[in-house]
Parts: sequence; structure tokens; C-alpha cells
Amino acid sequence: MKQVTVKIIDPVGLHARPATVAVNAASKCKSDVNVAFKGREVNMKSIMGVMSLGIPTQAEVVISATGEDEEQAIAAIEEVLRAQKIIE
Amino acid sequence: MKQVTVKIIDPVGLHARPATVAVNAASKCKSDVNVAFKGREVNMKSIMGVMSLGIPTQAEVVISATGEDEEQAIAAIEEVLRAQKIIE
Amino acid sequence: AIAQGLALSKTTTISIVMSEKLLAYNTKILNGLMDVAKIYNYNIMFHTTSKGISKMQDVIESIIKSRVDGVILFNDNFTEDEMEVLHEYQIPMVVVGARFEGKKDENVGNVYVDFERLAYDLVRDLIEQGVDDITLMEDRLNLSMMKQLKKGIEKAFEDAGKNFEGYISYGDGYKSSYAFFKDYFKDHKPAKFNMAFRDSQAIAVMNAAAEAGFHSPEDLQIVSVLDSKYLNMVRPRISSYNIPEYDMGAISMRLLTKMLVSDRDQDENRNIEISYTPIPRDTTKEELFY
Amino acid sequence: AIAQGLALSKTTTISIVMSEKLLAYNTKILNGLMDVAKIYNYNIMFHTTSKGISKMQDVIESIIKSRVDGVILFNDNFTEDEMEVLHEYQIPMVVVGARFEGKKDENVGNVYVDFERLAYDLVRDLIEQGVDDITLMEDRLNLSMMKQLKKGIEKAFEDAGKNFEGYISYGDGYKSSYAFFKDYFKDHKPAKFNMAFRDSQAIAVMNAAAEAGFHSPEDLQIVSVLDSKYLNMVRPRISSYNIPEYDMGAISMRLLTKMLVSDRDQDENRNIEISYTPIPRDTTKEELFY
Repeated sequence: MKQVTVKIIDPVGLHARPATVAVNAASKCKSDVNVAFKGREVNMKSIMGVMSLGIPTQAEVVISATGEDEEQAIAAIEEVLRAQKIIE
Repeated sequence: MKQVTVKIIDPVGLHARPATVAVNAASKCKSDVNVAFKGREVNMKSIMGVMSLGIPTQAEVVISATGEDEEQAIAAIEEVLRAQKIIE
Repeated sequence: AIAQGLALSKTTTISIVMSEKLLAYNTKILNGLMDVAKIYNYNIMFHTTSKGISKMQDVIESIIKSRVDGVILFNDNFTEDEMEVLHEYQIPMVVVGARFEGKKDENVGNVYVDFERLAYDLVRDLIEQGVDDITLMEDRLNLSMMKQLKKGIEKAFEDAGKNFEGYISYGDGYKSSYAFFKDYFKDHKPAKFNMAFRDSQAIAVMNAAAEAGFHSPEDLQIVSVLDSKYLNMVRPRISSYNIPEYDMGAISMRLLTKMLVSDRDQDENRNIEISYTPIPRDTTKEELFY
Repeated sequence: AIAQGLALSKTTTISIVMSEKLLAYNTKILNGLMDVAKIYNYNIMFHTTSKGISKMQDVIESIIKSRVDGVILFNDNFTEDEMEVLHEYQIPMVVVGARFEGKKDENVGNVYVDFERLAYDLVRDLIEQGVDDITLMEDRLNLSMMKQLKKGIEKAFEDAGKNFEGYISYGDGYKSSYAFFKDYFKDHKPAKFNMAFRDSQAIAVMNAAAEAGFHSPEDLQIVSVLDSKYLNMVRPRISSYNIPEYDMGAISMRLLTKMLVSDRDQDENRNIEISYTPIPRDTTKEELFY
């Protein structure tokens, strides 16, 4: 497993379009990808899962990937979220 | 041939949605249907034709139908235009 | 033509059905639907209903003929009979907008805002603060929503031992609302509290009142249920509710996805309530949304 | 699944492609497209492009795979390379919005407003009236339109022996425009004439100026090129242009219909210019649109 802690800077948090962008990025990976916030962890490929976490702006969340492409998965997800100004 | 003179009361004239509603009503008839305004006559089943007449509000136009269902055609077109408050 | 058909058949196809008149008010929901559809590589067939051009019956016929895999319906588009036809063909569908009050089965999902509770809670607070001079402006484009708002207000009045008589109905659109209130304020005072569903109605009552010498929030409080960026651009800025519309769209499409793959008898939740939060701006008094 | 495909293949299918960010500004064009499509019983596949979710390349791939009969493209969605790919597959298409400046052939139609001439005529009149202190606010959502407006203004300046330097660029959206002007007017006067493409930018400059003590039209004239009902709701009401957007949509779909059935070598007009007319309201001086 590979993991990274990121800070959400999008003003609406990980809701709405930012959440959908995150799910889209995660969905492209072969690895299982999870996102954890305040002790709850959900499948990052699930829109309703990610939205149910209610992640606000400035929150720190942990993204983890497990699988053959875990290394690249984390890097790719970070890159997309950063390009979309969702994380720092 | 059967024809009728009607007055356009829709505030935008026979442009935009009203024109499209009129063309839709004419298109359902088997007869040839024409609309005439200020000496120019066009096929009432043609959107670009009808719009090209530039028919303003309060204009009087002549609708004519030629064909086996000409009687019903005129009646049906009048009914639709009236229901949509395009003519009096 | 056959090759074309075969190519199309590989992909899941979803029909989105909405009324043309509501399109301008539902672009965020549509964006949420489209984004999630794209993630699942769905093809989207788009249908609008439009008076004098295409009726709901035609749309239903075209949906059944083209055998789409699922349907997203915006509320306020259809009658119970029309829903019945879609039911018979067992097409999974999600109704988005207000709470769907027709017959439900495992083929029907609903992603909704509880407008009745929103209105009830607001009016209960107002009555507690001594305000019972309340107007609800009819919005003909959203009659399901109106019905639910009215029900909530009536219940709050009833619970306070009062009777609600402030429902007003006139034409739709800003121009007719504005003309109505310009005339109305010649010999009437505005209600102490004015509730509209859409931005344009709220702006209409504010402008007409201001031009008659009444100012918000002192003389009249105003709330638009649906938020829009324009409420922040007018002066004074009009209070409203934040309803996560993009999320409603995204969740609706995701729910439909689940319905397409899941066992019919699985007891999953197909009714998802979306939360709302007030956005106090300049047209409501400080004590209302504390 | 094969039966489903066969059923689908009987009907003409048209893809409509637009950017998600432009959806809210193009609902009238979309309504015109949908109404005419319905008259011809076309199926409409709807595609949106959306940053981080679906790129134009993905949309093109899906259009080619599903072998639609024709495409309606909103301008500002694609690059020349992307157009090239659609060209290669010989898919008839109509580009709607601004004048399309890429390579054209018999498979490409264009229904457009001549924004360059609109800007040229307006600025020529302004210069004749002694006004050459003019600002054009960049709109990042509509860069093709901006390019054409800028070209028209520059030409009018050039013809008057002057040089245009009033193009300003900041973020997109009302909030960033408003913040920019709030700050700007602390130590600058507004330009005598301010031209925006969309309603929100025009309202932003008006609100920021009013709050800094400058009033329209005396201190600053304001025009929004695109009209919207909100320009009539703010005070003062903002002048704009009437562009028949519904007609643009209706005509675009009709043009595509003709292209689908006509002989390739037929020399029909595939470039249709749509007219515009000024709507003088409160933010322009009387002599401007006489």
C-alpha cells in the first residue's frame, strides 16, 4: 500500500465538481483507492462514498492505493487534483 | 386550395419559438402549406423560410393549404396557433 | 445502418428528460448528471418537452422505441399516467428535484430536497418571532415544488393555531411579477415576509417595493428558495438557500448506475434526501437565520 | 443488445457538443436546437466537455464510435487539430456561435453573429461622439468571441488614427470581476465606456463603480454584448444587444438537416449570419443608440 496526506483547498471542499473530478481520477487506476477523513475511510471510486464524507475546505485527508499500479496511482491522482486546484 | 388570413399577436411576431411551433403544426399536414406576408410567400414547413419573412407582431398573414387534407390542415394549424397564443 | 446500430448497442444509454422552460434553472443539475455519465462512459440521449412542439407522450414513445437502459426525469414533467407507461416497460428511472409522490417500486429512485420541511421550519421560526404576515408567490414552472412549500407553510400555521391565506398567483416570469407588484403596491403594503421559489420573482417584489418606497429588510423580508449568483448582484442582496444542485445531479446518475447493475430484490435505499442550508444576505433580519 | 441497436439505427442521430461552463449561457440556443430536432424526429446525443472529467478528444472518440449522422458544435470548444479529426471522418457539422475561422469545406456549416462588426460599429460611433476612453473586459469562457470583439475595436481605433489599449484581463466570474474593480476604483477612475461580453461582468463593474461613487451613464457607460433578463432587473438597467439565440439554434439544426440530405457538390449557403440590434437601457447615453 502507498499513501499520501493532502490538504483540500477548493473552497467547496470535496463536494460537487471537485469530488467528481477526484472520483474520475481514482476510477482510472487499477489499484483499490481509498480516501479517509476523520477516521472514516471510503472507496475513492464511489461518488456517493466520497460525498458522504462531507470533506470541507482546508481538511486534511489520506489517499491510499493498493495494487500493482499503486505508486503511479497516487502520483496520477495527486497530479489531477493539483491541476484542478483541489489540493495544494 | 383553402386559405385563411390571421393576425399574429405573439409579442415577438413569427420568430423564434412561435415560428417553430407554426412550422411544426404545418409539417404534420399532408397538403402543401404556404404562408404569405407583404407579397412574399414561403413554404410553411420550412423553418428558415418562415423566419426569413421577418413577420412582426400585429402582422396579418395568409396561410394557404393545397392537397387532400387542405380543409383539416387549415383548421388544425389555426387551432395550434391559437392554443399557443400566436394568433387571435 | 445496421453497423451503426451495432456500434451503438455496446454502450449503456441513458435518457435525460426535462421541460424546456426549466432548462435555464437546471444547468447545474445537468452538469452533475453529465460528469458522472462521462465517468461511466454512458451515452446520453437528451429530450426536452416543449409546448406546441413535443409532448411528454412523444418523448416516452421515443424512449421506449430506442430501448434506453435507464431514464433520469426532472420532476414537474409528467403525470401519473405517463409514469405508469414507463413503469410497465420496467425501465429503471430516477426522479430528480422535489419528492416524488406517485407510486414507487424497485425501478424508481428519487433524489430530492424536502421543500415541505424547508417551508415548515422557516415559517415556524417566523411565527415564533411574531411574523405571520407571509406571502408565498406561485411559480407556475415548478408546481410540484409549490405544492410542497404551501403544505409546509400551512402545517406551520396550523400548528400555531392560525390559518395561511397568503398564497398569491399571477403570471410567470419577471415581467408579470414586476407588473403585478407595481400595481399592487399602489394601494397595498407588502407582506412582512415574502417567499419566492426563483430569483426573478424575488427580485421583482424587491424592485417594485423599493420603487413604492418600501425597503428590505425593514418593511419586507424576502427569501428566494433557489439560490443564484444574481441574488448576490442585486442591491440589497437577497437571502436564499444553498441546495447542492450539482451534487443532486451527480448522485442521481450514480443511483441510476447502481439500479442498472443491482439485483431487483436488493433492499437498497433508492430515496436520497439532499440537505439545504440558509444563506442569509441583506433581505432577511438578523434573528431569522442565526 | 443487438435488437436494441437495430431499433436505434432507424433514426437519425445528432450529437450536440458544448462546454459545461457555457451551458448556463446557451440554454436558448439549445432550446432552438432541440425543438427543430424534435420536428424531424432526430435522436439527440448530448456531450459536454468538462475540465478534469471529459476532454474534447474523448467526446470526438465517442462521436466517431457511435457513428452519429451529424454534429452541432458550440464554438470555443475545440482546437483546429480536433476539427481536423472530425473532418477526416466526413461527419457533417454546424458550428454555432462566433464566426468559425478554421478551414471550411462542404461538411462544415456556420451560424454566427459577426461580433467583430458589432464592436467596430459601436466603437466607431463612440469615437465620433468624442469617447475614446474604452475598456473591453476579457471573458475567459468565450475567447473566440473576445478575439473578434477586440479585433473590431482595434480596427475602429486604427481607422480613427488611434491605438486601443483598453483590453483588461483578470479572473472569470462575477466575484473576481467585482473584487478586481472594487480594488481598481480605489485609485482609478472608470473608463468612460465599458464593454463586457456577459451580464455578470457588466453588473460587476456597475456595482463596484456605484460603491466607489461613480454613476452610470454620467461617469461610465456600460454595455453587455449578450442580453439576459437580469440586465433589466438591476438598477440602473444595463444596455445590451438583442441576439436571437433561439433562432440561432433552430436555424443551425435546420441547416444540418439540409446538409444531411443534399448533394455534396451543391453550392448552398452554409454560412448564415445572424443579425443583432442594440437594446438601449439606462447605462448608455441617449445619443449612442439613437
